[in-house]
Amino acid sequence: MSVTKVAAPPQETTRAVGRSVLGTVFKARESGIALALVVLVVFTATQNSRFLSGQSIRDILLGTSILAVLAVGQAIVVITRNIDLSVGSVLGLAAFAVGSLMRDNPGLPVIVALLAGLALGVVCGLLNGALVRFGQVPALVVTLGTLYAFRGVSYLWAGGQQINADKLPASFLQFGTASVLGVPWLVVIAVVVMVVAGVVLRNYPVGRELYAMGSSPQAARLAGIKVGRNTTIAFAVSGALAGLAGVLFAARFGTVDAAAGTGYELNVVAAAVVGGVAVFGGSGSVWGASLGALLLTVIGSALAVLDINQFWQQAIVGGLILLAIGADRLVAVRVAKALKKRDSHV
Amino acid sequence: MFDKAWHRLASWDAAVIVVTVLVVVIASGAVDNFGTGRNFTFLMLDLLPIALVALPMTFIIVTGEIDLSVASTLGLTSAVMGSMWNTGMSIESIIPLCIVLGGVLGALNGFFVTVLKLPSLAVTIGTLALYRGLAFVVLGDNAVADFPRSYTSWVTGTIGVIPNVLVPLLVLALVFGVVLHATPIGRAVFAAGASEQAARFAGVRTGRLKFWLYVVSGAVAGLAGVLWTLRYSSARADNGFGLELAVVAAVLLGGVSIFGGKGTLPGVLAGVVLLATLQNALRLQDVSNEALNVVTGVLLIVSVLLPNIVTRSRAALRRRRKVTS
Amino acid sequence: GTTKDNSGGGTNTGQSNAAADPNAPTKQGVKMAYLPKQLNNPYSDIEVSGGKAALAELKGEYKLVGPNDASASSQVSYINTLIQQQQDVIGIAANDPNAVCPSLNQARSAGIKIVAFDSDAAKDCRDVFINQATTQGIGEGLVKMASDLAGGSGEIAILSATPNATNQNAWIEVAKTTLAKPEYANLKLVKIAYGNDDDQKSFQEAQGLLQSFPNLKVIVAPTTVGIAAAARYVSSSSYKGKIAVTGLGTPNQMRAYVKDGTVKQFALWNPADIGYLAAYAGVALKSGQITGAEGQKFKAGKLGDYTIGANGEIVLGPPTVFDSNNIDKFDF
Amino acid sequence: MGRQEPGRGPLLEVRGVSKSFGAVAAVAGVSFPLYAGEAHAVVGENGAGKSTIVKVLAGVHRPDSGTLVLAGEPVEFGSPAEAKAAGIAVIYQEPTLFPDLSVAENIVMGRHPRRGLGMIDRAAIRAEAERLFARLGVRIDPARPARGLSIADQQIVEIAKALGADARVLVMDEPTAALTVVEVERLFAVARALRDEGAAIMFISHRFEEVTELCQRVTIMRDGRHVSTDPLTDVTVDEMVRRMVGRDLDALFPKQDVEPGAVVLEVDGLSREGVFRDISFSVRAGEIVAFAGLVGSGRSEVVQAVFGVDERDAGVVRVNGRKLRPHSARAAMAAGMALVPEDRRQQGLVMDLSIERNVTLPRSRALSKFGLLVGRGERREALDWTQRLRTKYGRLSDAVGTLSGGNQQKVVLAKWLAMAPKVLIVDEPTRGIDVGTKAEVHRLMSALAAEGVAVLMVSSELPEVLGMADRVLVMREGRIVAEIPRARATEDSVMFAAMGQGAVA
Ligand SMILES: Nc1ncnc2c1ncn2[C@@H]1O[C@H](COP(=O)(O)OP(=O)(O)OP(=O)(O)O)[C@@H](O)[C@H]1O
Ligand SMILES: Nc1ncnc2c1ncn2[C@@H]1O[C@H](COP(=O)(O)OP(=O)(O)OP(=O)(O)O)[C@@H](O)[C@H]1O
Ligand SMILES: [Mg+2]
Ligand SMILES: [Mg+2]
Repeated sequence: MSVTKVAAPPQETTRAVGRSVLGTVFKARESGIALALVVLVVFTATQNSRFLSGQSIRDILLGTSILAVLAVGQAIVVITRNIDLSVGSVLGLAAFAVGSLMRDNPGLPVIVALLAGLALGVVCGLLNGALVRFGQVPALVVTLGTLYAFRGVSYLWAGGQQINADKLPASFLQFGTASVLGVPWLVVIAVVVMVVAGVVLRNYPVGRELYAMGSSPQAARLAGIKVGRNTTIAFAVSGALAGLAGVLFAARFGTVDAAAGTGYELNVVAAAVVGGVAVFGGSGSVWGASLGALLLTVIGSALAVLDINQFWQQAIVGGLILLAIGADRLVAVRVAKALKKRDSHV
Repeated sequence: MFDKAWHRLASWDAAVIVVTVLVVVIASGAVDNFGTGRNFTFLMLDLLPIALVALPMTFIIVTGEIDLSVASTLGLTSAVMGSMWNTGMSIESIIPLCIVLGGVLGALNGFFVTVLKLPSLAVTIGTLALYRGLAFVVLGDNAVADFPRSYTSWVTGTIGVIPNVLVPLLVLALVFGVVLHATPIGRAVFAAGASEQAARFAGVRTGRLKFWLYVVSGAVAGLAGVLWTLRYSSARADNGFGLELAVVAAVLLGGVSIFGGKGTLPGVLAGVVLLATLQNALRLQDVSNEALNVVTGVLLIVSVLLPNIVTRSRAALRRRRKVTS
Repeated sequence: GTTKDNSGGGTNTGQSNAAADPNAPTKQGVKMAYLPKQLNNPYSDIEVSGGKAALAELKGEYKLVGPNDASASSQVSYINTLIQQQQDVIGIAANDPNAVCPSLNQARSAGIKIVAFDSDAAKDCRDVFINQATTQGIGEGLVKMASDLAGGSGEIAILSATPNATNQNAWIEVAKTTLAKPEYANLKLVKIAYGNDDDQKSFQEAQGLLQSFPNLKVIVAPTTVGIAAAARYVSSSSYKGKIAVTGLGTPNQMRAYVKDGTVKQFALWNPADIGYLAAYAGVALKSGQITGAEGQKFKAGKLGDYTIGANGEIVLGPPTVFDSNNIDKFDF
Repeated sequence: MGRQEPGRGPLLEVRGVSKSFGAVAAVAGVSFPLYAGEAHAVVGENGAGKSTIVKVLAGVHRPDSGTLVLAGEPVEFGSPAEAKAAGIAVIYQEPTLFPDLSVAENIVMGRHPRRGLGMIDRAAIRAEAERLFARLGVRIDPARPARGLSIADQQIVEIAKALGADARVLVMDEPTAALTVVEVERLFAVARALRDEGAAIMFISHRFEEVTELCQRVTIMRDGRHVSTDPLTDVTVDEMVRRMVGRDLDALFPKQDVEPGAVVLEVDGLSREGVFRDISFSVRAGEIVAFAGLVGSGRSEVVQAVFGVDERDAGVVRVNGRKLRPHSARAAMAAGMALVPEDRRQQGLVMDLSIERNVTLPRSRALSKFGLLVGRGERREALDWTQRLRTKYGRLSDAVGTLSGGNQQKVVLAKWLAMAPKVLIVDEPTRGIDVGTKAEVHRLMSALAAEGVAVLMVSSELPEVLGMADRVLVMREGRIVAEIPRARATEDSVMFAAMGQGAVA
């Protein structure tokens, strides 16, 4: 008894010191990306001042907004220790569906387009969720399958059609570029999505449950969390956001065919991973994922502005993903070591 | 009754083999021009790269990991092959160098996965982008086309209706099959996939095993890159784009569990043949590419869903029987 | 060992030497399949629609197949399928002139005639090539339009299709040599960007060009996808009115931008005529009226008579330049 | 079966509950009552079915038959959420924390305090965690993540979690296994307070001092069956042990006397930061040496480092005088060492593989001809060893996961005995296996020692240690604190060393 009693006081002090160190390490993840972003922007701007012109910033933000909406959805799914590879195909399907809806009904208000995209996305997401939940099929397999299937459906539907800008109502196209108070609509929507998702994940029980599920599925079940229901919700949200992104895509680019969004899934997963969302669930944030999306977009723009051979772009993105997950791992190992040392009773 | 359910599960690959044979037989009867020697040649040539890359992929997925970078490795070796050819190197030295290059690219994956212990899905998504990007860096705008006739015609050539390249494929398939199912390495692969910890406690060096699997996967993808380049006599940075999904789909269709520990090589080969045959036959029936996509996706999901449903309904049945008895 | 220098990369020709009989009767029921670079591309849709119309006139059987991605390897699979289906003629717009070659030669040895259109396959593996215009003509035309729009001096950039695109690369080559001439000494080509014939990518590339080159005056996009995307970007950005967009585009796609002033002039041949001409050439080949040798003549319905040029090339004719005055007269 | 308690009915009653897993009847027709304001101990050997009862109460398992009666009403829990809602809080035997979430959040997961707009009240969460820790007298930063907590701290968080739920019924499955005496005292103080406020407490422990200190009533289980339920004042500890085990202890441990031979295994100065330090000992041929100590004292880590599946920071392991390469299980196996690990489901067996493959896995290299594993060599070997150990199974090609726990343990033993080891390390060799098998395993170990094998045994069961070992090494907090020869090894002397000075008072 005496042994433990004597040992107690120093233990307490070390714990108190550990807290502040830990706090900074935990925030470091997202701030690391932010730092990389700032460095990149500053460097590029010194090479070419036009990089920071109003038009350029607008273009980057517009480009980011679509990817960020998708990345937010992906982050939600990945946090629960799942993955959604079908987002690119859902985006394509929704973009075409909404495009043809608007073409055939030029009078429809934009909000209808947004709702239609969301609804279609929810349906696709629910299908994924149901297969994962009731079929007990791993998310990777399900969404790889629906990646093919949804894309196939949009090809079957669209055939060789392309919906061109001149067929779409002007109000819809304007929505793709117009601004409120100087901020483009697309950016407003992306920010709203990000804030809502971020607040729900951080401040609402259901959000915390998603983290818990990803952190330890068995423990989640024992804690009385409705794992099946929450999984379905996560996929439905990811689907809905992919659908929404489809509408934004159609409005922004004005030209839609069945191939819209092909290969997007890898960019989206990359944005989430680079943004510090752990592939095995349980940690990461939608802010991080959005930052990842912004970083990827800025890299694209910066490489163009710096007049770097565009072929390097993909290679650099790949290298960056490896760097990000590698650094993440090193931080995790450090933290684990620090914690272990602090708590060892030996 | 336990063992029956178990056997049903384990023989999913047997079911795929049966289905494949059925599809081939039905297609030969019902689809015009399917059952000809030349079509067989085309079919084999088309499935060659997928089958080749699927061999090591089977090992990797059985150990519970994944390699999504194979198609990009193929593209990068193809691009490097083109640029080396342009510098005037001899094809005899280019080919082995390309295979070694593939191995090195695989080793990088292996390093990240086994030494840094990063999730293989994330790592190989990263190298998927990296290697494809490097392929464009290497070859850029160019397509190198003037490979020696003797080599390109060997790759597209046949012995009777059997394509020449089927010979190395069959040899490799035999080697991979024997290693997986009848050697200590194969035993270790299954053990590592079903329970990494238990495998380590039984003396299996799981890290080393996985590392070398990635090396082999890269090297085979490199070989596939060489054959691809020679078949189309065209070295391009975008060669084999998107092939990784087809390979993973075929492996999963062949009964390999994405969670590791389960699967057979004959099943995987049947999966490859099934997918390729369906595509070939449906295309001859003028079914559009888009419909093929839907078929592939649905097939993939069903292939994993079905055994799940079977085992679960059997378990439910058993429970009911127990309650009534 | 076998190296580039001793491999004799260029290969012997498979050109058929059978004599042509210009008076042979035109065969009916010729089965011709179109294999464009990629399905679901509006430009190739217009092309093949011309082929469909021509085959209806000729009482042939029309068929359209193709991949969703513009890759050579998927085209090869389709060629193989067409061989199996025993088509009479294949009309192909090759994604890679060499990669499709072995398969095309297999098709030819199975008695199938090959008509390359739009984008040529290697000379020794097709019978004829329908060229939309002479490469020289297009390359020079592009430079002339750019020069007009730039007022004779300043920076211009090219937004092309894929880096491997045969046509575009040939035109760009000509454009570069043209620019080297003294009358264009003040025009400076600052960058060649590639939009991969993907709408979105082209859109972003246009965006990148304007950011990187503040003094840019003209974007020249020798591809219908590229010009539409560039025009759309410029028309919705603050660069509208400052930057001119020109190149090759379809009137329907470009009408809005001509009307709103973003685009002053651009050029194109009628894509439907390419497919139309390809069908007539294919049926003439199958009927034995031509074999693809230089100097042979055949009739091409509403387009009149054509003569085969060097290397089996058949040139459609000079492109039309569209501007706000004439654009409403065209609908394709 | 329990004595009628006049005047008041039980708060929660377990009535005739049975639960089987495949062929294993984990719990068969068990009934006992839990009264409000009373702490109720459930004791029994490993695998007696205690945790299974806990999981039935928690809504994790649905009983095959029998019912739960809560405050006079029969209830059925379809999920842990329902049990929780009914006011049952559970501390599971294995900690079930969310490693990525903060400690505070782990405590409130599933019942977050809210503020405006339904948002989580973070300040309240933190305050609650601090309040609970203060009550338990521990200092853990509520904001730190649960990842990296020591087993003891994890257990404390589990306790805080259960206390915070304000439950009517508090079920604790070996909550004290990893705790030091001080923390146990605090826990008991809190538990008593809850009990006096009218909660019903179910307490599981292998330490009888704790049972007598906290509880008023005890239920004894054996092999999944209910043996008795009595007020603690009516039974002595000896009587409890007799009922638990069901037969004479001595007959269970037929240790043959062997004259020890030369030193086979020699461990010198083995250390691993934060886990164990300066471990030195040796084992002779024919000798059985036991590691005793409290759960979490580092015994398993030591033997895993000796075998080379875990890394070590310092120290040397010699077999027959030859040094072993560190962190290489393969080198250890080549030198003739075998390890039967403590966790057979995770470490001992590859559950999805067949019995045959499991048995021959460590020897697949030796069994191959020209590198190939063809013919009947594997099967013959598997058949031979499973039969020698009297393993019950359908076919050798069945997945090992379908076997009962005891038979699984036999497969693990078969797997390692097949390689004819010179040094056999067994970690908790009889955990979770039935009484009959236990005796067989002991007989086997004894016989191997008699053949000249050096046996090193880790066990948390004192009777097993006392019955089998020639020498007992006691570990506490990562160090060897005592070496006790068979002649002087008693329950008291071993526990005294394991708990440290003054602990056994
Ligand atoms: N999920 C399961 N599947 C199969 N068998 C199980 C499962 N859970 C428990 N068992 C078996 O049921 C029996 C009772 O296990 P239980 O965990 O209830 O024992 P216990 O009394 O808690 O033992 P201990 O004192 O070691 O904690 C054991 O034989 C065990 O192997
Ligand atoms: N997952 C873990 N994370 C952190 N520390 C751990 C973990 N597992 C074990 N430890 C620590 O390692 C030490 C030794 O644990 P170990 O399981 O080896 O003990 P043991 O004496 O073998 O007990 P048992 O009877 O449970 O096997 C303990 O101090 C424990 O806190
Ligand atoms: Mg228990
Ligand atoms: Mg232990």
